[in-house]
Amino acid sequence: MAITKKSVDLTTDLGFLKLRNPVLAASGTFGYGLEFEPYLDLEKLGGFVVKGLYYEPREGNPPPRLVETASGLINAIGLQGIGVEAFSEKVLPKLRRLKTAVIVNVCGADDDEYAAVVEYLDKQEGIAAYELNISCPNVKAEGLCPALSPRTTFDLVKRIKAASRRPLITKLSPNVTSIVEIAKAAEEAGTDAIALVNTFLAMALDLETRRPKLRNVFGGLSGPAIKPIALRMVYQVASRVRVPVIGMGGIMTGADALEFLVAGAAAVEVGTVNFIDPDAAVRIVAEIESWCEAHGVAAVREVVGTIKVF
Amino acid sequence: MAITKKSVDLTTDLGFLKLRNPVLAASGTFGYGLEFEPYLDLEKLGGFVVKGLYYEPREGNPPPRLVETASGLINAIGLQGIGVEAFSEKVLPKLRRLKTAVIVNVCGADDDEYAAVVEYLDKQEGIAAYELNISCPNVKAEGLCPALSPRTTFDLVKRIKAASRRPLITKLSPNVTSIVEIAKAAEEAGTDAIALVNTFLAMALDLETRRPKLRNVFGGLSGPAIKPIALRMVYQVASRVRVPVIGMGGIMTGADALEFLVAGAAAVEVGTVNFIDPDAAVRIVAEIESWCEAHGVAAVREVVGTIKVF
Amino acid sequence: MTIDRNARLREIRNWDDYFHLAIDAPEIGREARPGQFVMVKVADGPSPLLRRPLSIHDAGASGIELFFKVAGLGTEILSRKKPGDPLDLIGPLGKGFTVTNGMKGKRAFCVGGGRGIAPIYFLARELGARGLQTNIFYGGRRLVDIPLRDKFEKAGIELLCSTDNGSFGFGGLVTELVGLELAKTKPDVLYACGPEAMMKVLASLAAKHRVPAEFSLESVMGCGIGACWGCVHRIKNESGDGWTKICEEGPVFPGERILWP
Amino acid sequence: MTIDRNARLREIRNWDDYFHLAIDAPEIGREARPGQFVMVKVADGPSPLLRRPLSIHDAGASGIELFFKVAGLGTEILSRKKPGDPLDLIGPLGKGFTVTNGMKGKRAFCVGGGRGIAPIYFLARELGARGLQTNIFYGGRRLVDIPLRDKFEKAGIELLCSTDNGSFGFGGLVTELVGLELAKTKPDVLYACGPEAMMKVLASLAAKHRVPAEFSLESVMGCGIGACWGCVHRIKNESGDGWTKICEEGPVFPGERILWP
Ligand SMILES: Cc1cc2nc3c(=O)[nH]c(=O)nc-3n(C[C@H](O)[C@H](O)[C@H](O)COP(=O)(O)OP(=O)(O)OC[C@H]3O[C@@H](n4cnc5c(N)ncnc54)[C@H](O)[C@@H]3O)c2cc1C
Ligand SMILES: Cc1cc2nc3c(=O)[nH]c(=O)nc-3n(C[C@H](O)[C@H](O)[C@H](O)COP(=O)(O)OP(=O)(O)OC[C@H]3O[C@@H](n4cnc5c(N)ncnc54)[C@H](O)[C@@H]3O)c2cc1C
Ligand SMILES: Cc1cc2nc3c(=O)[nH]c(=O)nc-3n(C[C@H](O)[C@H](O)[C@H](O)COP(=O)(O)O)c2cc1C
Ligand SMILES: Cc1cc2nc3c(=O)[nH]c(=O)nc-3n(C[C@H](O)[C@H](O)[C@H](O)COP(=O)(O)O)c2cc1C
Ligand code: FES
Ligand code: FES
Repeated sequence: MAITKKSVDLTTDLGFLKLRNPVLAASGTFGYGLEFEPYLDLEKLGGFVVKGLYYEPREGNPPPRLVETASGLINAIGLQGIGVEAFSEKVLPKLRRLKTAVIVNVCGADDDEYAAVVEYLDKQEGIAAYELNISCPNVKAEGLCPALSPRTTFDLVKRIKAASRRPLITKLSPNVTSIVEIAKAAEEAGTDAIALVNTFLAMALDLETRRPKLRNVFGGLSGPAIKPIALRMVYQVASRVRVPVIGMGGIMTGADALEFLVAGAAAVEVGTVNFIDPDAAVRIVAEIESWCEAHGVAAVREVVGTIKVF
Repeated sequence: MAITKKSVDLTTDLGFLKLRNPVLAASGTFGYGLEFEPYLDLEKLGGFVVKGLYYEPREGNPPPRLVETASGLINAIGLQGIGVEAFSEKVLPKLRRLKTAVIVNVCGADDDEYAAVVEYLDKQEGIAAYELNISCPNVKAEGLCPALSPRTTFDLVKRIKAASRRPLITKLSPNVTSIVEIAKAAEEAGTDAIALVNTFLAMALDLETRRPKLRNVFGGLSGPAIKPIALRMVYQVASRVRVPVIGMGGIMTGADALEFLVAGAAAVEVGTVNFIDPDAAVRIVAEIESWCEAHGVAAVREVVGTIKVF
Repeated sequence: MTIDRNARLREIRNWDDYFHLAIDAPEIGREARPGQFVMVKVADGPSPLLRRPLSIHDAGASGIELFFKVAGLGTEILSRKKPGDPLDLIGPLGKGFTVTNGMKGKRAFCVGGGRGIAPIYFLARELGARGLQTNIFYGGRRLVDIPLRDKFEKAGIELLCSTDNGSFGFGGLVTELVGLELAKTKPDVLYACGPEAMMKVLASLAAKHRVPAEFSLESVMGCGIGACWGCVHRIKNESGDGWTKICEEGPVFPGERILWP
Repeated sequence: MTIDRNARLREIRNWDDYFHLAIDAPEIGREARPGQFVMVKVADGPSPLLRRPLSIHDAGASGIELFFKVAGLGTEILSRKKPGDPLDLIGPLGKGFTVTNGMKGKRAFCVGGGRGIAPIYFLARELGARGLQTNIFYGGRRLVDIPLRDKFEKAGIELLCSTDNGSFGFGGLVTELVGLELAKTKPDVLYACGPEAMMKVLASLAAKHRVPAEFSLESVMGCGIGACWGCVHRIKNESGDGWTKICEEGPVFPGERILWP
């Protein structure tokens, strides 16, 4: 009898959405997906979240928009984007043919705009879920966003959930005193899942010119530097809410991703690493698979939330 | 005529305290100062803040207490220490003879203990100021500490300021939604200065055992990884309060320190870097001096708050 | 566009802070066009985190060459690589200079300022091969800033050099030298790469003399593949003046479409 | 205790994952006592951030030797250093094994498990020089885990080796081998360094046979100089059983003071 390589079951069920595997590419770091077609097979991903979308096209912030820091990246893109109309007409038709979950990151300058985006997109096919981006630090002054207060989180999530025909993932900001409180507000308001973390409000200075290195002064910190804080928040939230948690922040390897799963995330998103290795997301899927194989784990979902706290 | 090297004036006046230069060693990273005597001249520092002191001796947390992360260090020492009595009898007499500012980092399990520490230390000589540590994330469950709310900050600062005969520096936590709100509460309560940031609540997992790498589960993240967030907070606070701000978080070089000064800090503390290079604090003083010299800056205080925001 | 994780450093040379790398990377070498670039991974760990964009200085069947000036940590690490060391490259990326077959017999001015000479060498070779006449301008602050003089000479490409301090060639800015030549000869096209200030002056010179011109822009790049929206520059499009990703639509743009800051 | 930023790697050897470094560091070399350690800076940048503690494997007027097993990123980077490379060391740190002049003619058992052999070599040389009789035990999982056999032999130091899998010497745990020898000969003192599980068994063996024993403990170290309170272990003190900094009061402690987890 031939020895057959035991294959690992990587499927991930968020309840409202079944994924081929638990690895999604994170919003704003994966373009509209198509940019990555030369480098990887999009259908090998669990799915991807497209760049944050406002109703209207948006200019974004003036450059410089990026600055590297120790093990991190600060960005102040400011959600430059093409708007729902161009997205639906030019991009979505190309995404629709892909056998992978396409999630749209929904933005708004105010609650009405969020609602308008969802209303417009609800009429389009080929979207697996919305990720409500209530946490972008790069748009309003000094990082202000709905995810900073349980009240504004609750109100917005409630309104969008009621307005939309699709599952709703609410993406939280780490720039808060109690991430659990915000997560609970989103849960109470009816979100189907919680994604965290978005970037940390940060800045960098050029000593010679004494000016901020980002034209926008403030930006959002991502990458390996933030992983220990992100992992802490994912663990705190996952052990306190019933809806699935999608964890992210500094994931570079399959081992990093597995740590988030062990801490309680049902799935993960990978962001900054896509810039460094455009094929990173599929590598991470493969690394998760190998680890499971090597550790006799038949299905990756068995790992979720298995953290042992002494 | 001989060309004389122009010497830079590094003196730093916090109002309530004059320092030889703007570089202090940060609490918990410099022991009681004496540990560093083999490696540097303590009198070349602006001063140092001794390890957090409770009224009674404290056990601290069980090990492992430290874990390295990308450009960062998570610690969960849990404020092990010898208590005010042993400090006053065994350590302070040795510190008293030093011509440098000795600042005591004051801790408490509750408001009464903070008050008791200050009351006891008020009777001792040789202390330049108190640094009220209302922000240690390693003591109570999941990082709870007074600095997480403006109310508890205000109450505690007010009480300790009234109880103490010495200048009071209040050390804030970065684990909050609005650092400015907390800083203002401390200012209103009468603090003489604000120090920030303490460490970020974080965790790390060992994938093989699926256990937290720290026995305490949570710990505080310090080091270069946090610098961009710390710098942002220092800038936000310095531009909003009138009392002097002492900035810290990931400072490794004179250039890092100068960035905090440019962002508005009147002085800086250096922490984790002391572990890597026990003589780092004096190196940083020298690097600040050289930079000032090279840039025609006659007095380092001229640099403070000179950030240009487009 | 490939990720070549098996690229290998064949040779490294340097003049002062300027480094020249010859790299075995056949697939990228075969595809590359002048003005395109590669994203180079400089370290395995997270420090520095991002890849670094470098123009393709020359290319052929066996691989590519790079030419760079040490600017910071990333290029410093790269400068310490040894022959035989593995390299991890993505490329060729972006759209290069417009070079078409119909240009035979025409005259091109090519201007490289400092490290901006990097893509000009490949371009000059290509233009020569296509039968254009070229005037190549190479400017630097001091003599040490124009180290590739010999290399051009060996390739039989004539140079017009300038140094700001007059230590070699024309004394003054390279833009002044180009201005003088423009007054004498009107080329059919002008290509340039270098500091933005230099290119801005060249753009207005070219406009004044009604010479179509192309410029290779620089910007901090997060990804090089159009995914991060970090590398934008103001470019005139059909739809107005937007922030345009230079890694994808550039880094080379026609002068008249560039809005200089 | 000095920071030696001018230390220099003289020689590097390896067997599999085990590395031996000879380092020019005269000041540290002259001061060092067996059981002390150095904090080694492995990288210039922030990755990895902290120094790594390594026992002094041997020392003399010209410098020190280190012996380590690659365990992760830090030791991996260290293993790639080349002769001539600069090193940045702090040391000698901590309190070593107790070795006094009055011990002449006495018998010592020294036990090294795996990489724990590192300080045992220096100790064995020192004990020999002071006229003690020594039985040196060297245990590893497999033959490849006891690579220093030749080195001891060349120094004229006899070894009792064990491998868990029986591929060389005694087949079984080194603690079993020590137990058998203890049944035959009672030494005046026992010293050990190795995995905590090994030392724990040795501590109870030593107690049973009423042999005074010293153990070199390990712990994650933030600073190595007593400043971070990271490296604590439960140790009995006059004032009770406290968390004690092993970098400062240790890493070597008498068996009866150690509270094993
Ligand atoms: C398409 C493209 C092609 C390039 N080709 C070459 C080339 O062939 N030869 C060459 O020497 N250089 C070239 N550059 C510039 C080169 O990418 C930067 O010098 C390099 O990334 C700096 O990295 P570093 O880590 O050494 O310095 P860092 O420490 O990252 O930066 C040093 C200084 O350079 C600035 N800087 C960083 N990245 C860039 C950037 N991408 N563009 C402009 N300034 C930057 C920083 O703000 C800082 O002031 C090119 C840039 C682009 C966008
Ligand atoms: C006083 C002292 C002397 C030592 N002497 C030697 C020696 O002579 N030879 C030798 O090979 N090793 C020695 N060690 C252990 C050595 O310090 C670690 O193996 C090394 O720090 C691991 O660093 P790394 O970056 O390679 O691995 P990391 O990636 O940091 O860690 C790899 C694994 O080792 C664990 N680890 C990390 N640091 C330590 C530590 N200090 N002690 C125990 N486990 C650790 C980690 O938790 C992780 O599981 C000594 C340790 C101490 C405290
Ligand atoms: C350049 C850039 C752009 C981003 N844009 C968005 C966005 O449009 N919407 C969003 O919700 N998050 C955005 N993010 C945040 C990421 O999706 C992710 O939450 C964050 O980067 C942390 O993950 P990482 O450390 O793996 O990058 C962006 C991040 C980066 C680096
Ligand atoms: C091991 C360790 C122990 C610390 N102990 C204290 C303490 O007792 N009191 C305190 O206010 N801060 C303490 N801190 C926080 C530092 O003083 C400082 O705020 C923080 O480390 C950020 O600075 P850095 O990045 O330069 O280390 C400690 C930090 C570390 C790493
Ligand atoms: S560099 Fe990322 S979009 Fe151009
Ligand atoms: S390693 Fe820092 S106190 Fe021991």
